[in-house]
Amino acid sequence: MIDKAAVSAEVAVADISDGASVMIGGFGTAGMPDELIDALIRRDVGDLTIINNNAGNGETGVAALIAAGRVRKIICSFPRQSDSHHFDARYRAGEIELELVPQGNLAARIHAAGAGLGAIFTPTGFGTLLAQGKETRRIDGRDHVLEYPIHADFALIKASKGDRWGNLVYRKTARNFGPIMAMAARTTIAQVSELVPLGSLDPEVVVTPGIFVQRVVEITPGAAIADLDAATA
Amino acid sequence: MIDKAAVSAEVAVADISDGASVMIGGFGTAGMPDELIDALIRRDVGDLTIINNNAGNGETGVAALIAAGRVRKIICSFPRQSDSHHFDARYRAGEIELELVPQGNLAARIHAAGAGLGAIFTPTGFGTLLAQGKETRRIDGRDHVLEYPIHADFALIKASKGDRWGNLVYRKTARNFGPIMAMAARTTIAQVSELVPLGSLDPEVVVTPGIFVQRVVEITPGAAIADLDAATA
Amino acid sequence: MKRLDRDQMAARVARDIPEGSYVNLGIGLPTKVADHLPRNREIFLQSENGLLGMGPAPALGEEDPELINAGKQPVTLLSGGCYFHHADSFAMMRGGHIDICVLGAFQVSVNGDLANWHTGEPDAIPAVGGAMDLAIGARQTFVMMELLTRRGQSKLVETCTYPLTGLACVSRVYTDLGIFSVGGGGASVVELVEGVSLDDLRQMTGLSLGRCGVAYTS
Amino acid sequence: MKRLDRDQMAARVARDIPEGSYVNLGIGLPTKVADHLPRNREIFLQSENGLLGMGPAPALGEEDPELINAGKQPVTLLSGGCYFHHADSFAMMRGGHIDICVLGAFQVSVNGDLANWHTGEPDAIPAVGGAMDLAIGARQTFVMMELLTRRGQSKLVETCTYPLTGLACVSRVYTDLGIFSVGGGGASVVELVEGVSLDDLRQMTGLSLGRCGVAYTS
Repeated sequence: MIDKAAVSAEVAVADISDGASVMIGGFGTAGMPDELIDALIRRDVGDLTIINNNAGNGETGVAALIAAGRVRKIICSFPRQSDSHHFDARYRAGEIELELVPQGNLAARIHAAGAGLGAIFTPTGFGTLLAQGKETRRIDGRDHVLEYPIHADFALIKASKGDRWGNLVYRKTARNFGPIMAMAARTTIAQVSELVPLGSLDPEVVVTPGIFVQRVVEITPGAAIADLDAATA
Repeated sequence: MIDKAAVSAEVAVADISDGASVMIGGFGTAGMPDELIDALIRRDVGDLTIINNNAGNGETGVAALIAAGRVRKIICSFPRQSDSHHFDARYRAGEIELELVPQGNLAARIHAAGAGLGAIFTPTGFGTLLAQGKETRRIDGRDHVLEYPIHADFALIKASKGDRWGNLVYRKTARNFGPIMAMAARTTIAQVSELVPLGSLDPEVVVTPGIFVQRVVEITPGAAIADLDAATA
Repeated sequence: MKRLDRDQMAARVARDIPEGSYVNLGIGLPTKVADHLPRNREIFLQSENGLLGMGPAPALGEEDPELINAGKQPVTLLSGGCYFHHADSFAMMRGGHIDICVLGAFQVSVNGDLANWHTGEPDAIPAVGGAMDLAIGARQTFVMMELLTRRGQSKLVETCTYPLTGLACVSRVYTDLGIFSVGGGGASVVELVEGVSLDDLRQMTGLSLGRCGVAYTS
Repeated sequence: MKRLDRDQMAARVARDIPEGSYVNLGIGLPTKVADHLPRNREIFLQSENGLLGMGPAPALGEEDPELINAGKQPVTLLSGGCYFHHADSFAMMRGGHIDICVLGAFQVSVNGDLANWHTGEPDAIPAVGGAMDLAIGARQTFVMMELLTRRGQSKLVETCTYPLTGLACVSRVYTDLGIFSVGGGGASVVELVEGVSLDDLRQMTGLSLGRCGVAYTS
């Protein structure tokens, strides 16, 4: 019997090691897999490359990972925000590398990785600083930039429900990068608010088929504090 | 108020004219929008370029369109089948042009059109007859072929349910090419087995958002014969 | 000199959005346009973080942290709206499915180049978000901005000096002092704000502005 | 000479598919493998027309024309299976998410080139379907075929003479007369069918076959 359910966030992230590339779902805090990130922070690994839309908000999630000094490089579209002080400080201190990618190219490059494409010609960014040094081509009267897929060793994502085969459904705009990151990472770890019995997800409404998910860990909303207490006890 | 519902298949296809490129959903007969195709056949238009996975099965759908002599060119992955005699005859007579595309490249090229990409490097087909004369490139140790998007003037697809904003859900493997063809055509016409009131489709389970659909026509299963009688009366 | 305030500008943009349009409203000033769309016109607002059919802000206490817009503010979903993932969302944009995108700007050039993501200051931390995708993806890109900086410099310019977001992508510029069409060979005044003359605009911008209409913004 | 029949071949392939594998079974002979997968092993069958978790053929009278496999035969969906569209389906394939793909073949070369879509006859109407995507997409591509043509020619060859489906994509070839590994410098016999010697295979194929094991197929 195949059971992708991990007993805890700790166990789920136990093989993420120094230097890994890690996609982290979420747009702002919606869809951010906070408990998986917390578990990653409790592991003593650094030198990570993080792929996320932002570079952390406030004190939790990606911001906490950056604050803990675990991130060597971040690939994102929108690092600077009113509450991105942890990133800002590390970036200004030259302690973190930034690869800035237009949000749609970020999505397309992640999707290309998941779909096994070698590269894509995208019109976004042509003629801008973010296309400097990149190959360009005029196709059908429109200028394009050649962009390469973004793969990752791991993806940490958050879904609403999941089953033991790794099928996932999401909730509202927390869906965002989850489905495409799941496709692009070698190992995808999903925290779900509810682990449901196999067969309870309607086959027509599964958003992420289990083939893209290697581990599922149930994190009941509100249980995070208890989980943290247990881990530090 | 925006109401994309068309009163009949005839009305829905009324502006498809000579020389149009028309994507037609379906894999075999599953998801084939038979009644829209029948309505197209009843219009006196020819010289069509058809994009479909197959080149017609038996006597209905794409096969009927070919039999009626309306198709100048077909872009597909799997024309030759046990029941593709209408295509076979026209092809052997030199009356129909064939662009043969590996099925996954067909899907990826249609998707690329819908997503506004200029071209994609795909590994499929490298070193084969179907890549002859095409640009190739070795990327990250893997050989790729440069393939261009496939756009179309129209897409005719079949969905299970739709609403007046054009939101669609599909049924089982009848989904196949529908969602990506809807994205790639300038005008997408969906026949749905049931036109449902706005708001009755769960926003989490809509497969094709209405933005990709311009017209919806309700074809209740079993009503096709009555429809035909009315049209010829 | 009389200027349109931000709500008047938003109302003016809203007037030009036909029923049935698929529209993306950028972060900041353009967000205001939503408040001025007439209730009897069905217009589809897309937010690039994965929703179509965006409704107004929720009532106090009804906010859902998992139902937000691109500016990360709580929103609602209209009946008939739906959710999708980021690749599909930007496919809508890049694939030309969005009719109108309304963006803020630092500068717009007479040929429609847009600069709205980076001040170019060497110590600024750059952040682009979806700006570049939005700028070049929509069938029409409208810019909504005050015509002059606080120092009185025109933001409608011959050539952008700030780093570009997209080339030749803007078609229309809505400002507090007039409405301009750009691209296709130069900038023209489409509409004057009452009390502001064409000569005033030529002087303020330093541009040899053409004129397409005689209408006044009300 | 004793040969494995088609069911024995299918059973032998089935034995090499570990629990938890994502597997695509090509049209024709490979479809038979499904009947031999042990019930107590959870294996995920994908069909490229948009389903994962494919179950056995439905009972007579229970067929659903909208629930078919790539061969357009009626199938069922297991509890826990799901549907998706064609781009997602081939993303699974091309993106390396499918562990094992089992295909039929006209010819396989010692370096793993596959020819299975076109006889090369000038008057044949070509049809490729998903063959090229499947051949190069899966992490491992197995071929399942009779070793010899009806005329007694080996289908395991030094160099394919039929038009290629994919280059260096096959890792293992299951035949009625032996199991071969190909690629990475040449072909080797992995397993002999009882009553067939390595020399027999060398003679039948005309290839200088290496030998990786001494096992016999039962």
